[in-house]
Amino acid sequence: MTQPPLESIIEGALFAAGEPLSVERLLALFPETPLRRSEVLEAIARLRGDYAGRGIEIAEVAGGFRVQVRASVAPWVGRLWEERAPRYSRALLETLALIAYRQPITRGEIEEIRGVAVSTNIMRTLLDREWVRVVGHRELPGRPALYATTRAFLEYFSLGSLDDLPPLAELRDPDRPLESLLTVGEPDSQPTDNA
Amino acid sequence: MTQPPLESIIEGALFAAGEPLSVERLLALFPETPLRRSEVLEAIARLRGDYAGRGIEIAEVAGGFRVQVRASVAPWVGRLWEERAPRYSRALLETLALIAYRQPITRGEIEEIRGVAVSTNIMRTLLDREWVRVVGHRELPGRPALYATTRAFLEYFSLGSLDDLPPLAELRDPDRPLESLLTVGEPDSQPTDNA
Amino acid sequence: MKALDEASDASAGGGPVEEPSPIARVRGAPILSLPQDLYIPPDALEVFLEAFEGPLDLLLYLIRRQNLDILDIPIAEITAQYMDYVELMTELRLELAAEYLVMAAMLAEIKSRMLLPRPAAEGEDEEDPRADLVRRLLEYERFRQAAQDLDALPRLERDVFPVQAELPRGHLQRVPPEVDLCELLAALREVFARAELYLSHRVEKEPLSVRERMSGVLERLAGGGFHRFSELFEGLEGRAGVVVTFLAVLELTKNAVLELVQDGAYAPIHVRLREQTAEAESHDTAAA
Repeated sequence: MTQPPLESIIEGALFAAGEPLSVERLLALFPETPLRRSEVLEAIARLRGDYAGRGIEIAEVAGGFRVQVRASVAPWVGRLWEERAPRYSRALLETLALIAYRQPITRGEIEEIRGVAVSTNIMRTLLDREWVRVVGHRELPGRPALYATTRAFLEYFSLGSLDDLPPLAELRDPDRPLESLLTVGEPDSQPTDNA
Repeated sequence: MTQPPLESIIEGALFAAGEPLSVERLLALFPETPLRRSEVLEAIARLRGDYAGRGIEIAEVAGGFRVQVRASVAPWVGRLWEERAPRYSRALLETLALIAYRQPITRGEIEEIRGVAVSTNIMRTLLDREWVRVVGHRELPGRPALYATTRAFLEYFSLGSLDDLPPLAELRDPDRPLESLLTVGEPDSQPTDNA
Repeated sequence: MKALDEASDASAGGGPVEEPSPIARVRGAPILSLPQDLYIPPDALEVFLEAFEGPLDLLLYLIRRQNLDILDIPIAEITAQYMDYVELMTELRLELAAEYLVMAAMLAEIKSRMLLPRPAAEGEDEEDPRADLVRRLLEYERFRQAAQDLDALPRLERDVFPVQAELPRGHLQRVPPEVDLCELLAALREVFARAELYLSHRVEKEPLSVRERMSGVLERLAGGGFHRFSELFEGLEGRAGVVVTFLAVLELTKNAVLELVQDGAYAPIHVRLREQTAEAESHDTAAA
């Protein structure tokens, strides 16, 4: 069997995979004729060029490559499905945000920051969707579970890695400790350092 | 929002649908600007031309149009799933072991010893793998099948015969490491007593 | 009105056309924003109050609504407003999380400490009684924002649709998993550990060769019909082999799998599978 062009095979694999494919998994498709990473990356770059101006594009997500519908046509394509995408409650999103930004974190720590109990239902939904998993236990009484986000979380929210999360808002003035801001009632009395 | 080219939207829809799309379903994506069937069919024909000689193709099937991996690249793409052979479940291994040691045995008898139901899936996997076969039926209500191991089973596990399996009494001794029970199959390593 | 919008569910649906999601509906009419004062139509109020994600969320709402400086909260005023809401929630019999009452107690405590005169000498070191609360509010606010940002990310099912393509049949070569003999034995050991008593009486001494032969005998008889008993024995196997076969046949007969038939004294013994012939034949042809 003569081997079709590298690009065609990679295109077929990206279409059929059903999940983002890493360069490693693509390399594994060619056990007889070992390729270099750069050859795979170049083939993907050529495919990207081919798709320019078309209805699809190649996105880099969760440590791999995924072919997806281009955002400009997505609103029309979304009409294919009758039921709307699930909406998630603020409680769930806040819990998920805390796990994403503060992982690994216990449920107790989440509750402390949110100032309210986290329902078991929320944790179950997050675990069921496989956005979150238990990665260990804190050595405290009761050995509470430590939660962290998963690859499926990155995939779902189209993130390349956790570094791609939107930056967390900074505290008002990170250079000055809160205590100094709170010297009672005299916010204007700060020494100004104009010469 | 300005509407992208018809072809791009149809491309995105066909590629994302995950099932064959009829012309009617494609027409339903454009409620504001009603199209003629022929316009949709022409767009699909142009897309087919665009993908000639690539890794995927648009096939016409009973329910409409569907995207599939081109046969010429399928052998490579199929390897995506090769490496990810899952491990057999504990339930399957227990079932297989009981068939080996207690053959011929019915599914009901296996369930009785294991104390849990044996799924049809497990029996099918063992039969598919040709490690197990039906050798008869017990004359009981329902005529349950009697299962036994096959020659392929012996070959896979490098056993000359079932007698090469460690006797149950030894197996049941939890202090004996399993490896030590498997010295069979190397009859040449016996100390010879010629001077 | 920014704070009010934040207090409503932050998630915005996708799709080409999307109206701002109403906070509540009163007799079918959507309420998109809330009145400034405390008077809210009763139906909507319940929805509004339920939308708070706990005491910190409610406090942030009160502070933002009045454009107060979070770093210099007028604690007496905020405490009074907070208590108004908590009482409302109680009156409406909303499920009031214990955290709301804990916060009420904390606010009251801060208020009382603020009223105490500060000893002049220690003034420098004394921490503002509100400091801890402010820290918590600021920290919570960051993650409340982060949750909104997360919700705005392009999301599978809603904004992002990956492609899917079928693989033509016959190319899915699933390599079956490897099994080590030790794994098999370990599994069996597990069964025994569970069924200890049951097995110790029944399985102990049975040689596996008999079990194997039982399978072999069944295989030979699988075609149906009668077979000569003597044909089951192969002279080449020697005495041990004959004994094994004999035991296998006895065991199968005892289990009512085999039937032994002899027409008269000293006549040849015949063996067959115990199943109604007709049924057996149909079964065999089906299997063939």
